[in-house]
Amino acid sequence: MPRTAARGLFAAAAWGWALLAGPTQAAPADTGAALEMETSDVLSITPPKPTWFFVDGGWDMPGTSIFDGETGKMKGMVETRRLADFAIDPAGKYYYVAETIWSKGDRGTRQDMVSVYDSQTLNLITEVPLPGRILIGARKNNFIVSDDGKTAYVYDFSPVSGVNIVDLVKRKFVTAVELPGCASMMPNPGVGFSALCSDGSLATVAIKGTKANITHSAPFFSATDDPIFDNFTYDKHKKETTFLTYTGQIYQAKLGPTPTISAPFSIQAAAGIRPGETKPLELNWYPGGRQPMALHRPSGHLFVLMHMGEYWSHKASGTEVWEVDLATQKVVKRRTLKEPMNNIEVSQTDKPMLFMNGEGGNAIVVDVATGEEKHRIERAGGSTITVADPS
Amino acid sequence: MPRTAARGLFAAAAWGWALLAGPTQAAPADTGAALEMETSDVLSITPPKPTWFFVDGGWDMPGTSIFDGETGKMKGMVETRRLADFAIDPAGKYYYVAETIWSKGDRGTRQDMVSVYDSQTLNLITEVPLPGRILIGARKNNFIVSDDGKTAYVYDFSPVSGVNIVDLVKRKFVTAVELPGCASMMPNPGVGFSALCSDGSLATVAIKGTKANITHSAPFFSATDDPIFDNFTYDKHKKETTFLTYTGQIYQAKLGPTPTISAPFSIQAAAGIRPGETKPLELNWYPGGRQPMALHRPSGHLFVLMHMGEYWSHKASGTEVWEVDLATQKVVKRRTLKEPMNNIEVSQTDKPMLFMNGEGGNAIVVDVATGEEKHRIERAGGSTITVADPS
Amino acid sequence: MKKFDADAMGERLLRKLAGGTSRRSMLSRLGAALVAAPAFPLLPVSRAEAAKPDRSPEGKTGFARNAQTKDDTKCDYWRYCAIDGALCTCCGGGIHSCPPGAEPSPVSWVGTCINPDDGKAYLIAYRDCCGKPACGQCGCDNTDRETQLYVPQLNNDVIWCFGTTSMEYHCSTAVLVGSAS
Amino acid sequence: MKKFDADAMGERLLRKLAGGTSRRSMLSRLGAALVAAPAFPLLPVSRAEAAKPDRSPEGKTGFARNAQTKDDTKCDYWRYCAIDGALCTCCGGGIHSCPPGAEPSPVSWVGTCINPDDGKAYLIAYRDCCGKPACGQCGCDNTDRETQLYVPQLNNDVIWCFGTTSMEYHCSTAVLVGSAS
Repeated sequence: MPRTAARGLFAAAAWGWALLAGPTQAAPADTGAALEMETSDVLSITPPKPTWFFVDGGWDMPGTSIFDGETGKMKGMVETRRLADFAIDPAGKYYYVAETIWSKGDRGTRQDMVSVYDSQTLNLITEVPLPGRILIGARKNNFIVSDDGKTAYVYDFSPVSGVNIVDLVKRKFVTAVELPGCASMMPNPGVGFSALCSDGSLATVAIKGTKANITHSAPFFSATDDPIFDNFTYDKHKKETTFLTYTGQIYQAKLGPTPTISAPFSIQAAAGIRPGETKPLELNWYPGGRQPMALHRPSGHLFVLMHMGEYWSHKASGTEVWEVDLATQKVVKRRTLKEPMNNIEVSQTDKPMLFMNGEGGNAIVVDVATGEEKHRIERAGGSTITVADPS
Repeated sequence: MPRTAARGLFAAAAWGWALLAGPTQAAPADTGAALEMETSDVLSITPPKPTWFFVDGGWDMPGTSIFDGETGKMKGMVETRRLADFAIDPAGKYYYVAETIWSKGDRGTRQDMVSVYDSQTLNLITEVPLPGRILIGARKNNFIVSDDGKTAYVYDFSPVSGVNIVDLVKRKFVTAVELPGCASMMPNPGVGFSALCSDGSLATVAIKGTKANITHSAPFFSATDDPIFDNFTYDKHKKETTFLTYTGQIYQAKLGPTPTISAPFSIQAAAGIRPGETKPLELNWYPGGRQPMALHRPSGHLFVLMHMGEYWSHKASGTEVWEVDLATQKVVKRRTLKEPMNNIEVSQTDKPMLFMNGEGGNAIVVDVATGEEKHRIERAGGSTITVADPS
Repeated sequence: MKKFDADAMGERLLRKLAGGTSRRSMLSRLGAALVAAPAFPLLPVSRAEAAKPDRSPEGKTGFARNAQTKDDTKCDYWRYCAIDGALCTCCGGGIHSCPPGAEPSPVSWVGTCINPDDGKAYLIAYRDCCGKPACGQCGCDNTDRETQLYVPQLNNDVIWCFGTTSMEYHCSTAVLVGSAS
Repeated sequence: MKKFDADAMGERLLRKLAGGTSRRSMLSRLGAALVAAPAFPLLPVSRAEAAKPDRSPEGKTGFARNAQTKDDTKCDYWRYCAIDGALCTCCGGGIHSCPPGAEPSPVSWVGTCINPDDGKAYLIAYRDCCGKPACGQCGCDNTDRETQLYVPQLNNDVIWCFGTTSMEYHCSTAVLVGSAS
């Protein structure tokens, strides 16, 4: 039936493609007796759910894959080329990507931008040009979105340190502010943003229009001897950041015009063992990985990837996950991992799921209540993990 | 000594970078008693040697790595993004890359070009814009250079089949010719080029200025039932192409205005076993891989990757290399491989070396005389292998 | 399914693909392509007729003997007899559906695959979904009756993203387009 | 080695990098950077002084205790105590030489590594070679005294390709730039 077949092949182009917002997986039409000809279409998805997790492909895979933690199935992908940064609109309408593209791949004209994707069609809506951004990747705090979803802050390093501010409502670059000696941003609602500094202080950048006023806290940590992992966590409900240092010290900072920083405690001491030290030859449990911790905000429990080693092994993957109750400053559970994991996130749901991946790019979903590994996804992506944080 | 260190860090930029054409590997300065401050520089290499091999990184690695078969060491890299095609100037002065680049990575404006690299500095010299080219990759005959080095032929498929002709002396696109029903080109010196066709014929395209005249041989193979592997070999000294089909039939075509094609022989019969067949369920040795054969032109010996299987397993990696004497139509040696290999080339030297790589991207160098594996290079690249063919 | 004037459709599409070439020029080019050799998805049909595949148990390929009809996220699903790439069913799409934000190519390579439930052969169009980076999930490369570039519509290595906004390859679908018997 | 006015050099370079910013503006920005916090390769020196590393056997890191001085194509070569990336020595380059066609970045992150032959600490500038795709050979990631992005000159994840024609990362060298003692 050549004519029929030909029709099928060409029909789709003439129709245009129907956009189906129905079931995410069409059942194959071949289980019954009569096999019917099919036409091609394109699926869409719902806005981000708290049970989903977003895995950056990192160096090897130029996309952030969206997985449903409950089914372990992939929902779609957002383009995130090497060294791009990904963020979710707090209202769930958009996915944002801060990225740098040369006009000829690795040569030509440099183009920096925030690309805006519709969260249901995953279509590119627009690009907001930027004067620049840092090229590093695998960081969650070089591209942050304010809690109200109206402003994005894009860290730049040229190698002069600064921040580019983007109006996400007008989708326009607003201004660039300098941020000497600091990086690793966190939102500071109603003020602007805060950042960690090489002198061990927390800088707070108050933004008024295109003006920025920078104030510093007293130094509270050693940026060179016991650095704070720059993939820290931020809780928008409490307006609070939780920091973790290489040795295992945990700080919390209450944000505002003049942030206050808690006295630290040791994660090892919280587990009943001796605190981590900076001296070599002292074998101990240390935190490590690229994204070494995740905060379950409803319960105030922090999940930390831990490994046995010496100091300066801060990039090593974790062989255990320690669950810390931040209120009581106790490690309430230690879980052994089947294979070492490098990045960790947790769903902000009543029944939290841990999302982890390792250097090989395989991801797992673990039920916190039972400790059971619910799903294992090969080649999910090897870099940072993001979750939607319901308001 | 802060000042000294600061000098060292900034000095290089002020000086510009010295281009050293000396030893490829500078000895570290740290073996003696006094460690001296160093400055940065850039190395250069010689034009391509017959003992070198060039491995396309394929889908995963956007460069063609140059290795010295004698030492197993990498000499440098030429940019070959996904689906690019690589060719060597017969005079050894340039490396050519036919490539397609979007202005914004996977979106924006499409740019097709032949990029020209100096073979000693590996610097990009210029780009020759093209109206288009096929996107497929892992083929050696979609971008070929005439024996005199003056003309390049770039296959296009839009999905209309055609060839773009480039003047490599003037570095300009000349014209596009249509090539209906044919692809997989080979040089045809003094005439233009030839190509294989879906009707089982060999097309010869005589080029006069911007005019092309296409003639066809009588059909001699079945393009759908027993196809010729399109990564065939061409011998510019004999003006002859050697073809291999899925079942293992070997043909040779003497090129010219009216090419002549030899009667085929079976590689399995040449090894004393029953010929390959197109019927399923017939287990036999079959040729397979992406680049399943290599011709050592000085000796007229063909090296073929062979695997045990059924018909339609033509992409399967080889577990043996069969060495065929084309003159006597005998398999003179069968070599077992430690791990399956997908691409094969051979140095055009008196003491030939086999270069192979597998799907994982690891490459090996095997001495044909002794069968010894001289080098094994991890992550060398997973796609086609090219060698320089001395005049 | 609606009725179409397939020839008219095809021509319109092909003119669009050729970037505004005039009707006359396009027809002459197409004519050449169609007469001299199959270069379009129209033609796998004649290929399917020409091959007259033997579908007796002994005539089945290794793939066909082991194929299943239950799970379209596995490489051995019957329609995938000549697919090469990531299965869209593992990428947020479906057997004939592109994942969100990707775009199906209107032209494709084809396979002739045997459904083990009814023993019949069907024409499968392997339409690539384009415009997103490679999905990376469920990579399959099956090669029943897969041939070389000079028969492009039976070659599964070509990036079949023509007439789409972007030619970036995301994943492949396996659309049932007709019976091959 | 020739003598330089390092401060003048630094300013010229930094102005170039900042894309033609006026001298006055540049100086004020730099001043802020230098005073408020170390943000430039000048400053690893003060870092090296501040750290006063303990180089007794017990004070050595695991990397330093196992480092060798013979083979600069291995991750445990002494200078690589804080390198991250492909070793240029495996890519057609040398310990302080970029492979053909690549371009060394004039600025870099630094490490303080101990040479096991003399037991002394040296400042190593890990200059990235840029403008070619990732070499792919000999990937190493050592992290002695490697810190986070707010101390960028001690962070080995940044793409240190500033002031080069292309910022594509190819491989990393380990250039001896001075004694840290």
